Amino acid sequence: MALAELEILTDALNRMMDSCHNKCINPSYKEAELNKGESVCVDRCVAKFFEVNKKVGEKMQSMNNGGGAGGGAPRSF
Amino acid sequence: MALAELEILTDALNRMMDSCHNKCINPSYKEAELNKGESVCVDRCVAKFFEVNKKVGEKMQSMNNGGGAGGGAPRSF
Amino acid sequence: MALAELEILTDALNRMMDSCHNKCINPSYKEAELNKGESVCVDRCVAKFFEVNKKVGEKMQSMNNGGGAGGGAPRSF
Amino acid sequence: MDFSQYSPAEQAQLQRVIEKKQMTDFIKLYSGIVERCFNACCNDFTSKTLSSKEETCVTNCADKFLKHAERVGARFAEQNAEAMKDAQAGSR
Amino acid sequence: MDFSQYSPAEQAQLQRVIEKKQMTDFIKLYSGIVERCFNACCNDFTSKTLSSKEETCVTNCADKFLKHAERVGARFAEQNAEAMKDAQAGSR
Amino acid sequence: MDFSQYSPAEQAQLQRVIEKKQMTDFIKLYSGIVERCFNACCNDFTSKTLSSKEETCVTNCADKFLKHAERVGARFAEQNAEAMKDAQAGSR
Repeated sequence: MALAELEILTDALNRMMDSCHNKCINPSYKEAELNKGESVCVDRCVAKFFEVNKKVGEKMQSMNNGGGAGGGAPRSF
Repeated sequence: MALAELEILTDALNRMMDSCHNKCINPSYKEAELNKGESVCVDRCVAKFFEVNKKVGEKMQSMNNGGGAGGGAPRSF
Repeated sequence: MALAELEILTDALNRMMDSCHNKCINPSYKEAELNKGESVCVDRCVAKFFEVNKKVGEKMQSMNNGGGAGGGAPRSF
Repeated sequence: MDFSQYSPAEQAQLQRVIEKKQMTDFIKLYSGIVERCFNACCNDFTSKTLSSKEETCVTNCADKFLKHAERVGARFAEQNAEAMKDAQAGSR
Repeated sequence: MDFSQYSPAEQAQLQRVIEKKQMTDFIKLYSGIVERCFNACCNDFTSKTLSSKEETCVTNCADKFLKHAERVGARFAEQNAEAMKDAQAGSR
Repeated sequence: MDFSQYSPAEQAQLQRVIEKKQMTDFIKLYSGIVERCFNACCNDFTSKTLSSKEETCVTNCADKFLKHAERVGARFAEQNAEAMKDAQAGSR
């Protein structure tokens, strides 16, 4: 299942990249550098995305055990 | 061609899921249940999505026969 | 690497199709034909998309040579 | 779907492809929910931990999406069965 | 594309992969049109059948998207041919 | 990831699949940047060549996205390492 892990990882990373770009980066592109505010926002954004991933994983796990819909889900990426 | 069928089905189901969520579900997430209005909306949304699928299939079929662009398309999912 | 080329081409073509539709086509769908203005817009849109592709390719190439992140990128599609 | 026209070896191969597809579909459902609920619920990046309001929003969002997915799946199956019945009636 | 550097067995395998890709691409085009036209045309869920206005919108939308796709494809092929000619001239 | 439980033949096969995946991922990153920067920077279609303003925007956009991607990747790796350490500590 090494490949499944790799797919989960890259899928998550790609979505995180898009979401955090949309949340944190000014879309006018007047400069080529990440400024201080954007950099800090990106760091926090990644941390929060991980937390959301964990919460959703727990929810799907509990539904699975409780007899609801959905399969097993990884606790971490 | 069993696999092609399966791919058409899951591709359609995934897009339907996203579209009907966007059309029918209140994005404030104050509650975990689908309320009555949302449930009815989802049912109608799926029915309409099927109708649109049929119309688009007929259009692509007729273009195909008429010598226009595009290949054959399934009548139902 | 013929397959890689084919994948780059179709991926680019699909994204171009979506972007240029969003930029140029009136979404009210009152008629089935592309009108004059839409047609001209689509032609220019494709030309500009190609230019952007070239610019991004050069940027990734130079980063690659300069020791930054990212792999090689095709000069044209 | 009816696979009886295939040889046992082909059926085994098909089975493997289908299982791989189911795994990929599940991964996409899972990470799609994470993305959707993150985007809908998290808009404050003055902190790196979820506020209790964001946490409630994420839990409700995941819960609701799974219920929504179940309902769409059920309606989809019904409509699809009907469409296939119509198609068979039409081809007779 | 020129496949003459490959052995016949490799060419046959390549052919199968390309055919599979074409099928997948066609499925994505088809379901992408359904999704786009549904989203653009259907906004009233007080009924479960398409109104005549929605129906016209969907038919025009599918028609127009296919014409758009054809035009983009033609321009794409032209531009791509030109870019390859430039690349060859540059490498001489 | 640890592949030592696999046979050499399986490892070679795995290696090929991973390399294919890396290539596909790179293509998606590349064309994703083109799409994103085109959509953000090009809104005037009275001309078929990029204005100097659009050109600057595209160059900055690509530059910035790559830096953003690097930063997200670094944070991702840190968080993931931590989550795995927690998981191991929890299972002891």
